[in-house]
Amino acid sequence: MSLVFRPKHIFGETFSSLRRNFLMGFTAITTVAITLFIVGVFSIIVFDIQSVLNSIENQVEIAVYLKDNISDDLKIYIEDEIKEWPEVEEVTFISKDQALERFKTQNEGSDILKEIQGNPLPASFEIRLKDPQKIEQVALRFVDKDGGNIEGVDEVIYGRNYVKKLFSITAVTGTIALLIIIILVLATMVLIFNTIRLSIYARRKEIEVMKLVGATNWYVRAPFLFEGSFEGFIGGGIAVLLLYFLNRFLLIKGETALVETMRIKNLALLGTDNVIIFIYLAIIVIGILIGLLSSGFALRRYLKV
Amino acid sequence: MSLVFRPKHIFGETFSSLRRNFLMGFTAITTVAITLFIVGVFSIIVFDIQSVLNSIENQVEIAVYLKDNISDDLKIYIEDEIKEWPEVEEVTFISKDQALERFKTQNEGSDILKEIQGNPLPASFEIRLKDPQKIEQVALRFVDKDGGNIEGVDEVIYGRNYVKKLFSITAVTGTIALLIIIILVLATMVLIFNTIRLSIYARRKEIEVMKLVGATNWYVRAPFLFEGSFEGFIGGGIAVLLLYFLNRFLLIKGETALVETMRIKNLALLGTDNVIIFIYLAIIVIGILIGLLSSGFALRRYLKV
Amino acid sequence: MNMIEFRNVSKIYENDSAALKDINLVIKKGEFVFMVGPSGSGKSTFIKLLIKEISSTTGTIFIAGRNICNLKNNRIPQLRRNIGCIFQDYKLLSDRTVFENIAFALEVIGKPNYIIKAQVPQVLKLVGLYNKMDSLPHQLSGGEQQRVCIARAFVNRPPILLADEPTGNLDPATSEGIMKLLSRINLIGTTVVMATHEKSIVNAMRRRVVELEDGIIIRDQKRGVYGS
Amino acid sequence: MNMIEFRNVSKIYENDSAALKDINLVIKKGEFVFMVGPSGSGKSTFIKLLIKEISSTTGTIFIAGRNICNLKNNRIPQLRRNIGCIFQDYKLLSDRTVFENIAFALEVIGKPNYIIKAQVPQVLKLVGLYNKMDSLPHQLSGGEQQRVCIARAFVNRPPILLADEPTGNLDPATSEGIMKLLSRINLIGTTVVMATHEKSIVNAMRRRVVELEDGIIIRDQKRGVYGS
Ligand SMILES: Nc1ncnc2c1ncn2[C@@H]1O[C@H](COP(=O)(O)OP(=O)(O)OP(=O)(O)O)[C@@H](O)[C@H]1O
Ligand SMILES: Nc1ncnc2c1ncn2[C@@H]1O[C@H](COP(=O)(O)OP(=O)(O)OP(=O)(O)O)[C@@H](O)[C@H]1O
Ligand SMILES: [Mg+2]
Ligand SMILES: [Mg+2]
Repeated sequence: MSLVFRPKHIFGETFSSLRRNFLMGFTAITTVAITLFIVGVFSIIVFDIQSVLNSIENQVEIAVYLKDNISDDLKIYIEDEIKEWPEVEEVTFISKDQALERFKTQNEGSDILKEIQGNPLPASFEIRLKDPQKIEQVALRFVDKDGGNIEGVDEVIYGRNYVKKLFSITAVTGTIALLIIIILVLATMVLIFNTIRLSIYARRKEIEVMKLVGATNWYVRAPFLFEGSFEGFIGGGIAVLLLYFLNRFLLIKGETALVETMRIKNLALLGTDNVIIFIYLAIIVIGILIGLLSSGFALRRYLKV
Repeated sequence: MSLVFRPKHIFGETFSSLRRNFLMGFTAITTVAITLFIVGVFSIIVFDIQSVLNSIENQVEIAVYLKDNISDDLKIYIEDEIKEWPEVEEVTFISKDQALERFKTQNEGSDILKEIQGNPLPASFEIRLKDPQKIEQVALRFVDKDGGNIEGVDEVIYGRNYVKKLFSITAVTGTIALLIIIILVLATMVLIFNTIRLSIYARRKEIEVMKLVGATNWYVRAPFLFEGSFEGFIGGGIAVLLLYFLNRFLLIKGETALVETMRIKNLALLGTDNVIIFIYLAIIVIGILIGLLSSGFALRRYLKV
Repeated sequence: MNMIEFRNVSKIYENDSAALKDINLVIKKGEFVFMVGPSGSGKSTFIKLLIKEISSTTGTIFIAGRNICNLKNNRIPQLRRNIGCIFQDYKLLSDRTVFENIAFALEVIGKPNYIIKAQVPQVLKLVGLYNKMDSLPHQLSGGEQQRVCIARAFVNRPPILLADEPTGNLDPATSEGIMKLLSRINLIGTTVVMATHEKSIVNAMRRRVVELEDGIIIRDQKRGVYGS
Repeated sequence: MNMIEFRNVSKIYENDSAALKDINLVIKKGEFVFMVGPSGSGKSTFIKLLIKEISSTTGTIFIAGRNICNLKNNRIPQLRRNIGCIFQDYKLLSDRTVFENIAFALEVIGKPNYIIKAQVPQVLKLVGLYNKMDSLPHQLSGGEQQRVCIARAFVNRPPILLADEPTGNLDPATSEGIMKLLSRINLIGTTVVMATHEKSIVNAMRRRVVELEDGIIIRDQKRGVYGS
C-alpha cells in the first residue's frame, strides 16, 4: 500500500506498455472514440429535435380577436386582467393597423393584397403561456356562462385538437429519445468494457507473473488504471475532434436551415447556451471514467493470484 | 487444400472453442448484438423521419380558388386543362358545399360556426403534383400575361417561401441521415473487427502451435471463420430480438402517434412495405458477413508462421 | 541417402546476433545425432531451421534431397508433417486436453477418427501419461508436459524426429525410458536429431555427436561422448 | 530456527489428483535441501505452496515461524518478496527486456533507481547474460531464459531461495557455475530449496536430500545422493 503512488512507475509503465501493446491500446482508443462519437452525434440530434418540438409547443398561442367596436376602457380592462393571470408568460396587443401591416409582409407579392380594401382584419391579443399545457384552461376564461364569448371578444382561436396531438407527440418522442440515449450510453460502456477486458485478458499471464514476483495488487493495478483512463481520454478527445468536424461541415448546415425556416433558437450548436461545449466535456469525462472503471473491473479476476 | 472441407472438424472445433474461450465468444457476440442493434434503431428512426418529411412535402398542394360566378363550362374547361398537365398527380374539385362541410368538421365545437351565415367559402381545385419541386412552375400557369389571374380564378395559394424552405430542410436532413447511417455502419464494422481481432490476438500462440505441428492455413482458418460467422449470426439474432422488443413496446407507440396526428403512411413498422423485415434480415446478414470478414482479416498476420 | 544437408548455412537474427555461422553438415537416413554445446550455442536455431519455424539468412538446407529454402508457403505444412518435433518449450495447445493435443497432430494429416482413437491412448501409455489423458497442460507437472510433447512428436511415425532437450525436465529413470523409445524409433529407420545437455545420456548411447560453440561446429564424432 | 515447516500438509488439485499427501518436514535457517523424485511426484507443488501460488488443501505451513495458510491477501506480496523463486517454466514478463524483467523484482520492493541501475548489470554478469540485457525473452535460447529467471530470483538477496529445476536447460559447465553461485548464496545464510533431476549435481554436492514419490516423502537424508 505504501507503494501505491509512484508517479514514475505509473506513467513510465503506461507509456512503455502502450508502446509494447500497441495493438491493444490502439483498439481500446478507437473503440472509445467511435462509441463516444456516436453518443455525441446522437445527443446533438436529440437535443435539436427536442428544441424544434419545444419551440413548436411554445409557438402555440391563444389569439383573442376583439370586436371592431370595442371601447378603449374595455380593451385596457381585458389586457390588465390577462396580465394578472399567473399562467401567462407574455401578452401582446396587435392593433388593426399592425395586423394589416403583418398580413402585408407575410403575403408580400401575392395577388391577394390587391383585393384588400380598407382594413378587414380585427385587433387581437396574442397570449403565450409559461406552460403550454394549460392552454385550454386559459382559453376557456374568455367564454361566459352562456357559452358565448365575453363582452368585446369576437373569437378565441387556439386549435384545441392540434394542440393535444402535438403534446402527445412531444411526450412520446421525448421518452423515446431519452431511452435511446440511455441505451446508447449503456451500450458504449459495455463495448468499451468488452474491449478493455479482452486486452487485459490477453495480458493475464503478465499480471500473474507480476503478482508471483511480489507486486501488490495496487502496484499491478495502478498502471492499468492509468492506461485505461489515458486511453479513455485520448479516445474521448478523438471523438470530440471528429464531432467538431462533423458539426462544422455538416450538422451546422442543418441547424442553419432550422434557424432560417422555423426561427428556432435553443439549438445545440447555434444556441447561446453552449450546449455543445457541455457535450464535448461530457464525452471526455465519460471516456476517462469508463476507461478507468473498465480496467478496474476487468482486472479484478486476474489479480486473485 | 484437400483438407479444407471437413465439416466435423469445423463445427466440432467451433463449438468446443466457444466453450473453451467463453469470454471471447461472449464478448464478440455482445459487441455484434449491441452495435447492430444501434444501427437497427437508427435506421428505423431515420426512415421514419424521412417518411414524415416526404409526407409533408407531398401534402404541399396548390389551391386554386374559383370565383363564385364562374360558369360550369369554364369550370370544366379548367379542370380538363389541369388534368392534362403531366406534372399533376391528382386534382380534386371542392365545391362550395363541400368546402363549408369541411370547414364545419375542422372547427367542430368552435364558436365561429355560429357566426357563419350562408356560405362565404369559395369552390376550389386542389392540385397535388408528382414532383412537389415543380410547384411554382405549375402555379404560375394560372397567371395571365398582365400578372392577374386567368378568367374564373379568384386566387391561387401555395405558400412559395414555405415550400422553398421545406425543400432545403428535407435535402439537408436527408444528407445528414445518410451520412450518419454510413458512419454508423463503418463504426460497427470497426468495433466488431476490433473485438474479433483482440480475441484472435489472445489466441495467437495457439495458432502458431497449430501451424508448427503441420496444419495448413485453411485448416487453422476454417474454424475461426466459422466461429466468426457464427458469432455474427448469434449477435445479429440478438440484435433483431432486442429491436423487436424495442419496436413492440416503444417505437410502435411513436409511430402510432405519427399516424394519428399526421396521417403518415409509409412508416418502418406500420407501413405496408415490410421495411422492418428487410432491416431484420439486413442485420443478420451484415452480422454474419462482418464476423466472417473480421476473422479472416484478423487471422492473416498470425498465419505467417 | 542424405536425409538432412546444410550447405554454408548462417542464421543472423534481427538484432544482429549470429546464432549459426556457415554450417556444413550431412545427416544420412536412419542416423542418430546428438547436438551438444553450451547454452546459446545455436542448437535450437539448428532445429528451428529444419521445420522452417525460422528461415536461414544465407545458405541452403536440403531435406530428403529437396531444397526447403525456396519452399512455397503452402508446401510448408507438408514438410512439417514429415518431421516430428519435440520443442524445448513444449508448445502445447493450452486450451486442449492431453488427448486433444496429440490427436491434433493426427487430425492435421487427415487420419480418420478410428485410427486417432486407437493410436493416441497407445502413445500415451508409452510415455506414462495414460491416466492424465483428460488433463489440460496447466494441470500437468513440467515433466509431464514434456512427455506430452514427446508423444505428439512421434505419434504419426514421421521419417525425421527432432528432439530439443527432450529430457530437460525428466528424472533419470523416465529419461532412460524415453531414450530407449528414441532408440527403438531410430532402429525402424527414423532419422533422429537430438539437442541435449545431459552428459550421462550422450555418454551412454555412443552415437554421432556434433558439438556447437558460438554457432560453429567444433566437433563431429562418429561414436562420441559429451565433452571431448 | 525453523525457516520452513510443513505440518500434515496435503494438496489435492481440483481434478482430485493428490499431489502431496500428509507431508511433515522442517527446514532450518541456512540449510540447503535437494528435493528429488520422479516426474509428477509433487516437487513443484511443494514449492508453489511456499510462495502461496496455490493453497494447501489441509495442514499448515510455517515460514519463519509464521502460519502462511491464514495469511490475508494483502500480506502475500510481503511473503513473496522475501522468497526468491526460480520457476520451472521461468515465468518471464514477455513484453519486457531482460534488464526490465530483473529490475521489476527490485522495483516491486521499492528499491530506488540508482540501486537498480547498479545491481541488475552485476547480477546479469554473474549468470553470463550481460550482453543480452536488451533482448526480449523470446529472443533468448532456453538456457538463457532460465538464467534470467535465476538472476531475478536472487537479485534482491531474499532470505529464502526456491529453485525448481534451475539447471534443466543448462549445459554441464553453466550448471556448475550456477551451483557454485547457489552454494555461495547459501553460505551467507540464505535457506535454499532446490528441486532437481540432475543426479550428478546432487551427488557432487552432498547436501540434505528429500525424496518424494507420489506425493509422499520416502527419504530424508542429511548428506544424501540421487537415488538411495
Ligand atoms: N528470436 C531471436 N532473436 C534474436 N536472437 C535470438 C533469437 N533466438 C535465439 N537468439 C540468440 O541466438 C543464440 C542461439 O540461440 P539458440 O536458441 O539456438 O541456443 P541453444 O543452443 O538452443 O541454447 P540452449 O541450450 O540454451 O537452449 C542465442 O545467443 C540467443 O540469444
Ligand atoms: N493445476 C493442477 N491441476 C491438477 N493437477 C495438477 C496440477 N498441477 C500439478 N498437478 C498434478 O500433480 C502432480 C504433481 O505435480 P508437480 O508439478 O508437483 O510434479 P513435479 O514433481 O514438479 O514433477 P516434474 O519433475 O515433472 O516437474 C502431477 O501428477 C500433476 O499432474
Ligand atoms: Mg535451445
Ligand atoms: Mg515440477
